[in-house]
Amino acid sequence: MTDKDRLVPDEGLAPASTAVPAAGTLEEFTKPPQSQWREVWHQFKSHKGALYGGLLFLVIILWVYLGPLLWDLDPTKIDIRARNQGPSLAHPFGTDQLGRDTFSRMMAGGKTSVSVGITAMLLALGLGSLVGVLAGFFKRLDGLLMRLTDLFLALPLLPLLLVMMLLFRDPLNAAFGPEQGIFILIVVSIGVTSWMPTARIVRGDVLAIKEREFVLAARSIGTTNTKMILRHILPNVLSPIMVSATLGIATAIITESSLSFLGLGFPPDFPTWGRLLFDATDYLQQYPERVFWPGLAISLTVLSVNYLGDGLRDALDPRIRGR
Amino acid sequence: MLTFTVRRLVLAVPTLLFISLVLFLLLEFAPGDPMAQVPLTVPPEVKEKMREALGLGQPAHIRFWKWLVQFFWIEPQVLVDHIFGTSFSAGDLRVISWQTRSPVMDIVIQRIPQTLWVVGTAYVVGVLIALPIGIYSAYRQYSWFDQTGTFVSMIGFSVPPFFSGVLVIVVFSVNLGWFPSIYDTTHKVVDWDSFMIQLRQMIMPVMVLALQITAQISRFMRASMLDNLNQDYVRTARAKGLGERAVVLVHVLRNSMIPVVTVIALGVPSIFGGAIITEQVFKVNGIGQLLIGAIQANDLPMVQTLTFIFAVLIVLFNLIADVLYGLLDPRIRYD
Amino acid sequence: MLDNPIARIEGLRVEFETKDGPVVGVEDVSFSVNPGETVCIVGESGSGKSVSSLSLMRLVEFGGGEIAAGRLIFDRRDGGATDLARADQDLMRHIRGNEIGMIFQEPMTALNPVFTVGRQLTEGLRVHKGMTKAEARDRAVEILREVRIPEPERRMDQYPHELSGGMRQRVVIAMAMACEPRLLIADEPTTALDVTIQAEILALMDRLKRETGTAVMFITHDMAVVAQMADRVVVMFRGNKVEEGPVEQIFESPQHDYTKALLAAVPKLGEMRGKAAPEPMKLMGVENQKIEPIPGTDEVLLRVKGLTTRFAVKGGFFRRTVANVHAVEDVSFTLNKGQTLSLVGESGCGKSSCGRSVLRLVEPLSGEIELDRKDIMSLNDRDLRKARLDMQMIFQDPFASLNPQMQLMDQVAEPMRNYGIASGSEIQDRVASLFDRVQLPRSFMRRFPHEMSGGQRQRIAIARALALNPKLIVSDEAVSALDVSVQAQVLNLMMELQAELGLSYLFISHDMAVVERVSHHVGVMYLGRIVEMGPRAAVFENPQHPYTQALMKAVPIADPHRRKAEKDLNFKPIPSPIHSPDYRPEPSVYNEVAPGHLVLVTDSGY
Amino acid sequence: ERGSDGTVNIIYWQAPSIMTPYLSGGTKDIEASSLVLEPLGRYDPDGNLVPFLAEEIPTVENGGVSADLTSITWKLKPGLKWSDGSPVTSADPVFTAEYCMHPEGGCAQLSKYDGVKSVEALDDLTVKVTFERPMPNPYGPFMGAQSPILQKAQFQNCLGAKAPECTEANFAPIGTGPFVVDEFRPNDVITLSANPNYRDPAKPAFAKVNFKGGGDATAAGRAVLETGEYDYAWNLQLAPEVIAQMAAAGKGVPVSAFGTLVERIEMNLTDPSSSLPDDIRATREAPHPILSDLRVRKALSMAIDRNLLTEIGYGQAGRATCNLVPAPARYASPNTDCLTQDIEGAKALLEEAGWKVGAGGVREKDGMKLKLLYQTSTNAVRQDFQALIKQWWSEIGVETELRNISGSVFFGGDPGSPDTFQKFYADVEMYANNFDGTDPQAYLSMYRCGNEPKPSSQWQGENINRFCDPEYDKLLDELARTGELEKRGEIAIRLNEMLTKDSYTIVPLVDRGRVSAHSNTLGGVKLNTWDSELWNAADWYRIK
Ligand SMILES: Nc1ncnc2c1ncn2[C@@H]1O[C@H](COP(=O)(O)OP(=O)(O)OP(=O)(O)O)[C@@H](O)[C@H]1O
Ligand SMILES: Nc1ncnc2c1ncn2[C@@H]1O[C@H](COP(=O)(O)OP(=O)(O)OP(=O)(O)O)[C@@H](O)[C@H]1O
Ligand SMILES: [Mg+2]
Ligand SMILES: [Mg+2]
Repeated sequence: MTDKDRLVPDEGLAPASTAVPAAGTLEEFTKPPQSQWREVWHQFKSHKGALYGGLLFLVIILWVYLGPLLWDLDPTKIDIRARNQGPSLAHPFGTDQLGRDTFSRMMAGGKTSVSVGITAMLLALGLGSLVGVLAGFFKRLDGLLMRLTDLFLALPLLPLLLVMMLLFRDPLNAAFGPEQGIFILIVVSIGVTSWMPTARIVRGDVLAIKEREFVLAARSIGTTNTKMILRHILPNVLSPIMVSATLGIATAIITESSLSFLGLGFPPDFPTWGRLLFDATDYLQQYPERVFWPGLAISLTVLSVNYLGDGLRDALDPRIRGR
Repeated sequence: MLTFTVRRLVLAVPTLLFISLVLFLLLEFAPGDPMAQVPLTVPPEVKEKMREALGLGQPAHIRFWKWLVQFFWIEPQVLVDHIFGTSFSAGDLRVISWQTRSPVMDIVIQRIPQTLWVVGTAYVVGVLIALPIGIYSAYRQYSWFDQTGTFVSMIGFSVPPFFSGVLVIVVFSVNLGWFPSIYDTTHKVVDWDSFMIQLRQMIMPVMVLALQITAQISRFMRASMLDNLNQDYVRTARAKGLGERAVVLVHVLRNSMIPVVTVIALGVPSIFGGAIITEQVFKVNGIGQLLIGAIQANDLPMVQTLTFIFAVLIVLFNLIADVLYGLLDPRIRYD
Repeated sequence: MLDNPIARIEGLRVEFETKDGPVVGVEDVSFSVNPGETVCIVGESGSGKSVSSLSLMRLVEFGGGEIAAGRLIFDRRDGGATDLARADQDLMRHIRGNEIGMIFQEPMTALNPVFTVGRQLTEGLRVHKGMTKAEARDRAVEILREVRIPEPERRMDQYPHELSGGMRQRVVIAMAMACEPRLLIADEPTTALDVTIQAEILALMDRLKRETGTAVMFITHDMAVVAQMADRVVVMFRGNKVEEGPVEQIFESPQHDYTKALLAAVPKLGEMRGKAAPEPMKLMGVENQKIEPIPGTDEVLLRVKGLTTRFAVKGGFFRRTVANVHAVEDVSFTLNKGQTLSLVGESGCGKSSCGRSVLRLVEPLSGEIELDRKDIMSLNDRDLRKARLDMQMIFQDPFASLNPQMQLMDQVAEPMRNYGIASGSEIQDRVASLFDRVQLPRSFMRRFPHEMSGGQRQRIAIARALALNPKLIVSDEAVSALDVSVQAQVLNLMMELQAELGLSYLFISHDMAVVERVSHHVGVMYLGRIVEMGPRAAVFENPQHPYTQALMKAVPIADPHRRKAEKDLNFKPIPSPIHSPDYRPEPSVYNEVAPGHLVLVTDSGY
Repeated sequence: ERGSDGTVNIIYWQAPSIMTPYLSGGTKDIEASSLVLEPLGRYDPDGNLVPFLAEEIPTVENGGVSADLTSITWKLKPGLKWSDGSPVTSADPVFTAEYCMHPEGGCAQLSKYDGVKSVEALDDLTVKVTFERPMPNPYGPFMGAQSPILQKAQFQNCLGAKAPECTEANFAPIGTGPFVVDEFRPNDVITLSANPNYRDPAKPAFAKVNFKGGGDATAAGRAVLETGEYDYAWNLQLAPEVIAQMAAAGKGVPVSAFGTLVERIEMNLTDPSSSLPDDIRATREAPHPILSDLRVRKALSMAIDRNLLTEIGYGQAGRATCNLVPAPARYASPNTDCLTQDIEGAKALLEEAGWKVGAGGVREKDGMKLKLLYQTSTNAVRQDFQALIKQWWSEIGVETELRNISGSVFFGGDPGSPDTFQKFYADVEMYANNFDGTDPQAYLSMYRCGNEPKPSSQWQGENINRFCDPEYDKLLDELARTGELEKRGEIAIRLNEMLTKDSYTIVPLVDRGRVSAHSNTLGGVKLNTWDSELWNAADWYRIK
């Protein structure tokens, strides 16, 4: 931001005496208008929280996806002689009660937890926002969709999941193979059972935004309902959605772990952060470090996503942008 | 809006009936068997006899109808009898739990006090802490307060109660010995001392639950406040010479409440059933524990009744939220 | 004392941080305001008038601005001059509202949408004057009455969105004046007010000034108002003060080129006398400008019959309907292709509602609307959307009608994208040329609405409506926030398009001179009804209805020597359009005094 | 002295939901009600029969059991009183039998009355039970915690379909035991106080019992061993090191005892493949393509190191075993062949069976991979076992897919669910089972041909492996006819070996003991796995 970048106010406007578009505008025009997204990105980059959050998130992703390439101990490999060991060079995070290497289990678990967390959150968010926007925007759908939301809120989670497992486990396994099939099943079950709060929140906000005058104005220029939602409504309800997203990831990771107790989750020898944390809780007093790692990993992931979300929110808010 | 409320209340009846049907079908369809907890030493023929005695032999639609009659017709009569000492319900079969063979509603009523004591308090405490945190974090965005708040609430939210609960028990009960690790549901508060005992046994579960609630609500509060802090009317309010407190707490807050009201209203029904894990960890044995126990034991009448009560609360509180929207933001129109 | 200025701005410079680096909102401005004096600030739209006044209130900081240099010396009530630029916010809190009152430019967004008018009005009183609830309420009702809001008790319990543009503006005025500040900053306080009420508001301010010695800093584009009100005039241009002097001197011997251009562009009532059709304005410095009358055609484009629109007034805890606002009551008119019908009338009489009803942006209760022989009332949503390709609206409050989250370029391009009339780079080009047409620099294309001045936003709204080349444009106070020079250009642009493309306008305005300039026909509305309608010449030169006559009399003249005295104006209480739900109004019956010149016979309440 | 020791706090991490064993088969309910209700005789910690309400245990020798084994005659102790003060008479046992045998009652302990023809009161204190056929083990009715005596006066209106309506009685039955219910909060807390009419005026030492239910085993253990809030915790199924750590706090001690509970792997002898039609899948019509071969089953068993499993999963509370019936000594086979792991031997056996190592170290035969689905219920120890066994099996070239299913589904008999242990839509599964009392006849009879779960029986049945051997059935019949204990022992051992050592249909892993814990100040605890753990609560006292 040097001095020469400074703009003089309103150089485009000439008094009536020179009432043609002033020359200044032409020169201005040589600077091509950037796309809004480029600009959001630009803003995002300069947001400290978002930057650290993004970096941390990247590190986590790299660690869980690329880490196993460098640290190729099999997470399910049992070494009974090395049970319950503390951190050492051979096992940086120690081992568990069967002598499995916690470090590689953390990475393997992270892969599952992060991908389940993010996909399930996206699914829940997508569903929730869709239902919320439709219900808030179309009066006709409101009653129906909100009653549907009530219904889903009322359904007890466990039996619902059991039924889903009953209905879909085998077909999905057949169609996508056991691992992929279970992944889909888990993501869908978490998504399908956690979109309701988002829907209600979004709907509430949409109801209020809908009555703003710019929506009326947009209507008068022939904006179709779809475009209205995408351009005018959604960007203005983004911040609760962002919050739901960050909270959603945490919920999804934890929910995944409780699914495994129903037999709906991944096979028992498949580590995930949630399960590692749960299993380690019994050993809290003996081996506190064992709860520490998965707990830390989940918290860091959620925290990083939160900062990412904050950054994105700020980047998308034109009133904050540019400051 | 009165007509809106009335219409919604009227509409709630078929909605709830439909929900009860869906619940019933879901439970019917879910795998599981009330005999799951009977030891394997009991032979299958005996189990079959026990199932029949529970009425499982009858076709599903008859059982559903029976439940409807029992819940909507007989139980209210029992209530009336209870209050006025009449005897309308004498001889009628109430909704009976399969586990305990006793009327479901009696158990539910028995559980309400401890649920309210612990989960209700936690919710109120959580909300009361969350709102100021959210507001101040937004007002001083990216200050150290905000950063700490974000950090703590995110950690708080991402640590599941099955862990945080055990952690506080290990720290405060086992190591420090300050609080009991097991909640005494029979404890009665009669005087100051017994109140202190109650307080001591409540503190840990309330802490664990409130952490989650606070984390969630404060995040929504903060985001929503941020959306409104830069609006023009805030400038107007300042131009009037209002103190920052009034500007933020009156003008911005009211405009920011809609998403928060939703979250709070959504949370209220969960007071009665959402704190399953925490209740279990601290042995509070409230309604959440009742539900999870019933699900595990496949006690269908109990599960059906409890989930239906939740459904009623959900529908009710969503209606309240909707009415509140209208009151908070006069531009929202319902009719 | 009197020679001690109450506020002195010295070398003010304000910068805004934007993504393209700092933007200078005000470059270097110095002037002062003395007690009991009215200083009018005129100038180009976007020249930094609002920013200067916000700086004096130290409110620019909350909008992303920064006072980069300069001093703002304010003479406190208890003596002692303070440099506000360095005052802390605690002190400012005490000064704001109490010693300096401010009327904001855009009244819709300036009011908190979720609180009643009464609540917002009484707040300041209770803080600064320590009044009880009841006292504050009484006082608030009193001020509302002073700013001529009909039925103030009832309005106290209404929400801002339920008021007309002018009423909101008057609420904001009332709010600023409530505590009888020593310095009143009025940022275009009368843009949305019809001339009668404008006159009354001006009179009110004048009285305040005289009686309490309040100094007024008056920002306006309306040179007639300047002539009426000002003691001294400050002319601003591109972030600088270019000229300052007593009002007579500015009007009689302007020094700076810009001032001269400005004065030349002022439309004057009566200029069109004798001309049959409207014609573009002569612009200073434009050579071989074609000035040709625009006759229009006789072909009917829009026919409106018996249009009635009502709003429910809600009350009680459950907000039940307790009464109806009869905003538009049995209105009928026709508008020919290539012609302009202007609606004038008192603030709150239903002009905007009428315009919105025509587009069915608010659902009329009953009536017929026919556009190009298409029955608009019977269209379903999809067809209605198609029909809107032919009719567009420029909203009265530009800020509220722009999406705060969208870049201006996208907002202007949106209608074209919606109807798929252009794509890709073509859109880009068309948006750019629209920006040129409304005199906005192309560099503004990537800005957001809140980064613009009031007039700039209004031009965006105009560009957006023009984007589709519609057949009918409902322009609701489209040029009220523009300085006269830009206004002249925009008006010329509109007329040019009319001549070229045969556009028709439903032109809603309170500026009688502008109306006279642009219209073929004029309708005068009062309390929801058209009380008089006819060819422009007939209505302007031979007003029949008493309300029309009062309106004409109240038009201010841009000449400081011909100020209207307060006693010239006859203040008549304004009847209320709010009636209980079972009220049945009579139909409108007209008397044709001359061919096409109709005068309402039914009792209109005036 | 009665009531002198204040309150004893007991915690069961599963909360009792009812106070009569007849309406619920759940262990928690049976044990809770044993504080109040008593049978005529109980088993002691060594599995011996001891009289409680009866004068003595009737046997053939003392003439209480008829020589042809078709009837048993019990004599009540004289002067017994119910907790409400009314006398106990022979009408009460007679009524109890009527109550449980009522066809609409859904009595959970009906099998205890299996074969009973009539129960009659010979006089005020004598009850005679007549059987339809000779019963080598006539101690079904009125013996053990499962079959206590109800008070006729209280329950006489609760017969059959009316049973559930008697909430009052079901929650607070009048009994002869050391305590009476003050308040019963289903699935939560029971408060009891000393029975004023208990037959021994000096007992019980405790005036009150606070019986808390709910939570999990860890919490229960912690409450007794670490914080000392509770005096007695039931069934601490926890990893050995966790228990050890808790015990180190010094507030209490874990106690353990062994019974007949055996954790085992069951081999599916039928084909669970989902490609088969529903009425064939996992029925005897479709033999298992891999596990039908004895050598494979044996190899799988040989690859397992039971001692290690025991050490990791149960520590002191487990013993590696090769037997389905690990106790009582008379019925337990001395077989210990399986206790040493033999990976090489297992490999050789698979080679011999034609399974050759293929791609990725997984054995193949005729294009089929040696791949097994191994399911069990959700439980931390079981999942560790799964992981270990999977590893061993992979060492011998067997690929294993693991699955865990929540207990309420796995052990529930819902024919609609694919995941019940009866349906056995997997190749191998693991769970634990035991038998009541000391006689394994009924237990061994489960593996009778035709007793397997199948579509026609709504997938109910106890022969989970679908084992079918005419020889076995013949021996079973012989067992049912034999009254002589020596002989019975021989036959039972033979039967046990046919299922385990000979055929490897059932692969026993661990004989699971019961671990409970009591505080250092609670005296008189004698852990009993043959009856209710609280069987001698009357003798408990506070160590001062
Ligand atoms: N928040 C902002 N960010 C960037 N630029 C701004 C911001 N607010 C105002 N500006 C710019 O500062 C300049 C002065 O604006 P200001 O609002 O003072 O104009 P004005 O004289 O009041 O014009 P008008 O008569 O149209 O209201 C304009 O060029 C405007 O674009
Ligand atoms: N949404 C609404 N709810 C209730 N009343 C409304 C609403 N919109 C407008 N009104 C009322 O309708 C009447 C006419 O309003 P309208 O906006 O049409 O006035 P107008 O002629 O445009 O005035 P102005 O010149 O001040 O803008 C006013 O009394 C106003 O209070
Ligand atoms: Mg301005
Ligand atoms: Mg208007």
